[in-house]
Amino acid sequence: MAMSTLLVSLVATSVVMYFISKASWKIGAILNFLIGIFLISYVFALSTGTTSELGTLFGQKLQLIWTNASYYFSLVSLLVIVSVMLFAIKWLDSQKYPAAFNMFLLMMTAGSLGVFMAADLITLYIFWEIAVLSSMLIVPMGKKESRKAAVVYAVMSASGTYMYLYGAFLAFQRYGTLNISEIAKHMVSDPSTGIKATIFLLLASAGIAKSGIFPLHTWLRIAHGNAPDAFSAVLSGQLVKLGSYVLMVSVAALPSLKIFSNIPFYSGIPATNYFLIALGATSIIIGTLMAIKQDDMKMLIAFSSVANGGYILIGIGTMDPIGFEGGVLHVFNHALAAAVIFMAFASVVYRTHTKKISELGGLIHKMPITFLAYLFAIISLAGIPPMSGFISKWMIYQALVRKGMFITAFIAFFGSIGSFLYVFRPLAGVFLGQLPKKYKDVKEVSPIMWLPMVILVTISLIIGIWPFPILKPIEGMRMDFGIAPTMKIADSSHWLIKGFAGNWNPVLVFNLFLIGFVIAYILYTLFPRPKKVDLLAPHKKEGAPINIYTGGEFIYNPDLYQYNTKFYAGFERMYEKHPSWEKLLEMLAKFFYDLGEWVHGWFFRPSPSAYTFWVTLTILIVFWVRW
Amino acid sequence: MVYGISIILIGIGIYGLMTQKNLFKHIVSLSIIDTAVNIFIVATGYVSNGKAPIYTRALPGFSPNSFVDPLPQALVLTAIVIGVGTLALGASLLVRVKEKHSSINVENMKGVGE
Amino acid sequence: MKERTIWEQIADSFRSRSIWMLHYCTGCGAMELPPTMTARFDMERFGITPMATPRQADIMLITGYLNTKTLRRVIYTYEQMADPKYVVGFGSCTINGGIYFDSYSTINRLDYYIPVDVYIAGCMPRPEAILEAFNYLMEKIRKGEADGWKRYKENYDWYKQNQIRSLGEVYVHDEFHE
Amino acid sequence: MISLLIAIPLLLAFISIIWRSLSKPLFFLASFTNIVILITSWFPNGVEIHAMGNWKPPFGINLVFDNASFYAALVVNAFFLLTSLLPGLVGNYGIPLMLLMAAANGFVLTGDLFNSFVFMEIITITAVTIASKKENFYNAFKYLILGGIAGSIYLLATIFAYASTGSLNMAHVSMAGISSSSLVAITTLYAIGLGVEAKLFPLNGWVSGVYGGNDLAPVILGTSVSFAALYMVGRLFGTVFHGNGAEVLYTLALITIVIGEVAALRQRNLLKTFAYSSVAQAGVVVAMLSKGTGTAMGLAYFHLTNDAVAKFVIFLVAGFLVYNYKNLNGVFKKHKVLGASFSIASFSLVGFPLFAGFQSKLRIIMEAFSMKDYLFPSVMLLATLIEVGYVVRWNVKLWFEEETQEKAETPVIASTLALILALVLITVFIKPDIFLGGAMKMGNALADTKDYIQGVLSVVKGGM
Amino acid sequence: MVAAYKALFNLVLGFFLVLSLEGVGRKITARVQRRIGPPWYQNFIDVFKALSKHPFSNGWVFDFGVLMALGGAMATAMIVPMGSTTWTPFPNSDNFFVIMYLFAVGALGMAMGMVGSGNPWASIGVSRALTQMLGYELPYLIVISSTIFYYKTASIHKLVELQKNGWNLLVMPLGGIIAFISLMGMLGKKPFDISTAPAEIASGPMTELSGKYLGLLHIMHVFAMFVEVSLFVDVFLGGGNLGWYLVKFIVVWVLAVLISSVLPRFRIEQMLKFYWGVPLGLAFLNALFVLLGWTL
Repeated sequence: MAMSTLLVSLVATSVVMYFISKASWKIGAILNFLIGIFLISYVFALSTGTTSELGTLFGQKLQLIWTNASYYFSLVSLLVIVSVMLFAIKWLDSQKYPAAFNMFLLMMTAGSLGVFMAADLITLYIFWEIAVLSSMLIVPMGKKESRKAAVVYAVMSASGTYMYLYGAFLAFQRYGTLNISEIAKHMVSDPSTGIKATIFLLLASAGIAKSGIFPLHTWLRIAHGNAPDAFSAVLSGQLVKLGSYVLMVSVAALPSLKIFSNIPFYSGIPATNYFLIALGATSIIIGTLMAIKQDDMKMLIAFSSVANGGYILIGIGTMDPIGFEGGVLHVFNHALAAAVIFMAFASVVYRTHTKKISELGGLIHKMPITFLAYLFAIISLAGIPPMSGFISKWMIYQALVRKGMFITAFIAFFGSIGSFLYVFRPLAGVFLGQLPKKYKDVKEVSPIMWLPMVILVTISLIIGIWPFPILKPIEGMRMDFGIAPTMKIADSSHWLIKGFAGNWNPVLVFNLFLIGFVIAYILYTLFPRPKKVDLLAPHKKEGAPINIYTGGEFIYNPDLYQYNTKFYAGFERMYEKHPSWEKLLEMLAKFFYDLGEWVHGWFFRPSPSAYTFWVTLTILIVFWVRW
Repeated sequence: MVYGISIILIGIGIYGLMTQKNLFKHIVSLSIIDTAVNIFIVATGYVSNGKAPIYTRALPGFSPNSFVDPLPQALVLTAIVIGVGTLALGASLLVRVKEKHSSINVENMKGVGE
Repeated sequence: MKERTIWEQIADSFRSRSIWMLHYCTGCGAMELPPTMTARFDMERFGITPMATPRQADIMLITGYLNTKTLRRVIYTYEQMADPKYVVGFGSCTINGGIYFDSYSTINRLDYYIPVDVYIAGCMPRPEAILEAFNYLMEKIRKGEADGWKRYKENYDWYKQNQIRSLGEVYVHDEFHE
Repeated sequence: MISLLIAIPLLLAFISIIWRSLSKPLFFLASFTNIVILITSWFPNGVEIHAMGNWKPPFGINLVFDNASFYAALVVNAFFLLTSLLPGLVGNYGIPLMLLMAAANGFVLTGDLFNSFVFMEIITITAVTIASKKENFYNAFKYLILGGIAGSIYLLATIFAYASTGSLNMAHVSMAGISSSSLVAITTLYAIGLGVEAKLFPLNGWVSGVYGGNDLAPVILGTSVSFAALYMVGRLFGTVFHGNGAEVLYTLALITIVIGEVAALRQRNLLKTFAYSSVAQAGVVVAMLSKGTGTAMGLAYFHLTNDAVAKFVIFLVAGFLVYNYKNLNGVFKKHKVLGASFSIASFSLVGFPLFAGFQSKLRIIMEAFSMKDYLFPSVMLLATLIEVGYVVRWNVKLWFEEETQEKAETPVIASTLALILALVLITVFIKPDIFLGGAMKMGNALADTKDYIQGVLSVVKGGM
Repeated sequence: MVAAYKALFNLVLGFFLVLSLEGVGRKITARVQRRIGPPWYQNFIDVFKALSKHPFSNGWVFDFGVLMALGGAMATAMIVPMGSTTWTPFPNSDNFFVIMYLFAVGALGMAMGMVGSGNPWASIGVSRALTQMLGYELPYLIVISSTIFYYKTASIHKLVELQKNGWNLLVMPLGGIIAFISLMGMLGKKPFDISTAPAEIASGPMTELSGKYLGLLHIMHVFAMFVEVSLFVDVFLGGGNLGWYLVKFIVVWVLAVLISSVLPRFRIEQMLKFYWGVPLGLAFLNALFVLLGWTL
């Protein structure tokens, strides 16, 4: 099947899916999942370089092309989406609009795939909007706050999109083509730096808005935090990656190093790229600091997405071979980790109906599989071996240190250590600690819901130990973009990943960890067997105190003995009076409202006299100006 | 001179529209503007020492150049008719406005929000 | 007394050289501990160190008199300690109730309720006496004679009976009634 | 034949004064006949003149039937036909609607400046009558005052044109050289005079009151009459005055776009929100018209067609909702078809892909860029951004908020109609030529002054 | 196979070295405080005694956390080079960042297991420990980054080799001092023992640990300290044979103990402010010097 046929029929199928789901949403969800599986196999079967044509739009051919980048990004997206589709088969029974959810999810899939396949800017834009539109219609299916979230999401996304559109047409007007590779060629030979930089930044701004980079990051908190729970996984794991893709297109597919070679800023990185890197770094700081203080677990991970978007941008922005690969690989890592985390949260919310960390606790006793999935996901998110998250962070650090970008490196380190803090907060507050009394009858979610999490986590683990399959398309992508085409970073024959400064062997490291674990286990079994302390004693028997250290006090209500409010109080206190960018943007929105009020007050007064006045005034002004 | 009068009349009409609180006076002002425009139109057709634009052998010294322009008068007729129609509609609307909002003074009208 | 295995003997000798204590300081006896710990007498040279929680501790110091309210906590804490565990009773209060022996709520004999391995007489015992007691305890542990924790297990019902007799049942279980 | 477009509605209107109960079917008959007439003379591809009373141009009143007026008449009558299919909406207003249809057709077809003034005044009067539905008298009155002033200014401009050229025939005026100072006066006055009907800032104060006041006015005024008025803008400034005065239009249009969107953002009333949105769209169209080239004008009318279709659906649905529910939260859960059509139409308005608005908006931006105009696209995109805000807000509110009320009866015809038009919008996205072909012909016809002059002044055909 | 023996040697040496040094440290502290102090082998006794007790387990995550902590720490200890290429078990994987992050596995395991005990004191302790990490790691990583930038390698054994002509401490003394201050935080020595503060939060993460859990975690702590000090020695104090390495190790250790024995404890935000003040600034200054080539 040609790519164009696929995309068009996907969009059409999604509408059909609505009616199928209307009859029975379960069948719809299963069909969705099967379509997802088919898409994955389709993606595997396509060979790079395949082109396809979608049609003609105002004289421009809408072209699709299958590249390494398309393969990689589509695969990552589909992994996330298909998992969520599987997850949704059960999860949807807690939702109000399952039919619409199925429809828009499938339409969004089509849109995302189209974005990755697009060979020209306008095709990209069309599918981009399809993805945004359909996702925007899923967001308000959540709780009350999600309505506002949808609006914020739409506006923020649109602000980036329209800047992109402006940039695309500016490029078209100047170079007479919309094809990305053609534009790249023209831009390299274009002498005007100002125009090039404008086009570059305008194109990138869509990515900035979508992947939640600093000035346009605020929608993530509200949208990811309030969207239907399982869809947050798609939002954070997949849709945000559309932004990363556009950033990659504007930074790498248009070879920024060559285009802006006349404005080097620092260590061979052009000022334009450095500007993006600075934005990415700011996002890391904001994302990390804000994530640390969130009490709403979904918002917490939403802010972490802001921070991780920053990593991706920094990695890609350096245009260093290792940094670029790291940035691109981070897309995969963050996608999987965020998807699993959000699905785990969705499971928690599914059972407990709250997403406040301070109202939860001790769910490990009830939902151990969800807990384990979450645990491995955060290990990946925090960038700790043996999960795959470490590899990309390692690569990004290599690039930063190699380029001597110490301040950026500092921020990256800050974000990385900060990520330990914020991922630990839900771990401690939701899954560990004391189980509140009202959740004593909570059960583990059904296998349909935990299976996708387990699968994704396993993939992440396997890639963390044997990253070469995923590094292959990334290296291909790097070759396509001509970033150090001779350099080889992944050396699968020696099981090595080669950095500029030292290599490492993920298999060995995993084995060492395994050996360490085995030794520890042997030691563990050598010594006396422990006596079990039943942490659930107060739940099981009325009047049984909890049997842990309480300073000699008898505590019967475990809710009281749970530390999850203001987890990092000592640290949070240090920046509680921080300035808020979100408030600033809200002020901007308010400004437009007030402007409307003002306009209304001045020009649309409810009296004919005022109209007459304005008519007269206009006549006079126009005559005065024209004479 | 006549142009001046019509322009002054237009000004008066606009002044009336801008300053009057009573909606009926708005209609009056509008009709003043109408009239002013009509005067203006008629005035454009004026040719000094012109003759009635009628072909006839009875008059001596007949020359098309000395005709006044007949067309503006025809236009004015139409314009007047339309103006009257407008006024009638406005007046009838005002009756209903008075019924609904209990006044035709802009400041005293009830239920006129946004 | 059962014969100890070689491993138990080794373990006991380690236990005797590394005593981590939890002090349950209800009375004036705690006053005497700081000089015992600091430069003048330096308890640490015997491997004796204070610990923060019952889970980590080996010995429990009951430094002063107990009443019905505090005894419940002592028992609760004692049961949270890991075996092998030892109890040291400080001063006459733990032995016979001390000067408050005739109060309605004073516990007169501690070892009705939990097994005490070493009593230190005096009101209050001086640091020298404390060190002497610790030495004695170490000796006992090394020989495997400090078996209070075993006795507590073996005679659990008896201890429980005593405890309930003195303390009574608690009827309302919540944080405000204990 | 073409004169019948004006004559039939007029005739049927007078007939229905006698048989009032017949007004609805007669209205349908009138609009249907008009459409049939138009279809039989599909795209003349030239200029046909229908001289009234057989006065040959430049004398007398004549109707000009070329690609531009055909397309405009087609759109105008199509919306009348659609409206006539909704008897509930038409109510007692069959007669004014027929008169309005006659006037709008005349306005579109006439080749005479003064005649166009007459038709415009009739449009104003009938539109005011329609606007006064649902006791919306005060707003109708305001509209009347503003329309009256606009009419006077329009008349003044016409007289100036006559005074400086000695002719009222558009082709003749266009051909005759006018001194530049007169031209400034004429074009300025025309810009202001048309500005009221074309909803240009600051002459659009009436829009929210009239569109927001009842369910019929926005449906017909926001589509047909807007189109007619904006057609005249293109005719006058594109054909007759050769783009003179375009900068006034351009400036006013840009301000209109921003002001309209900002005012719409602030609105809490569904009808008024989209009233202001239609103000902004008119701004976009006028800005494009002021470019003066055939392509630009064609795209403007393409956009206007899309906008009109979308607005028809939106106002239809909105009118139904506003007058049947006190609280609009989540009403679409009860009216899924209406909701879907509304959403599609509003997304088309924004210019999301999959819908018609995308085609026109992107083309307009592209055309503006190719003319090296960087300001208009940015203003337009900013406006679209604001538009996204309120369109999404309304959609979310209407679809997803918690609903509370009893369900009102679903209007079957309206739903069907709305759905069909929504599907048309999707079809136009896939095959833009449905609207684009005609619009481009129209734009080219408007831009081609020479052809127009030649056609009018040499060819005479028909007559009553 | 040789690598495996070397790794094993790393573990054995690390265990005995650090455990005895801990005892020595206690002795030194006691002497500073004019006490006699325990014997140098006291910590061996403590560890084995703890292992011999009959512990309590607070659920499987508690056990799992402890094992993960110990496993992670041992894995890291197996990679760390000891002062020369000869004593580098895995020359291809001794990348600094790998060690740093592998190390975090242990920390995460500990944190998870301890919070899994269900005790809020443990949670507070972990929260403090993580916050503290944010403090000391940043200056440290900046200094290490500038070192890597200067020597163009992140491989520890190569760094050691490159220091043949002069210790890195002498090349960038500022960096060395900052790294040492950070090392104090890493070791959890006073004034940076905020996370375990026994008098405030009942020894923090270790609140619920009993018997062998305490012992295993102590061993984990031993390996952690071994890694931390080794890294400092390797990166700043140059190479040499094993003997020299041990001498340097002991010197660094004793210095840290001496400093910590005379200082009181910081509060958590004081500690953050401290690290983000002068040390971080100086670390950046050091980085600037390296960039400008102003090294000794």
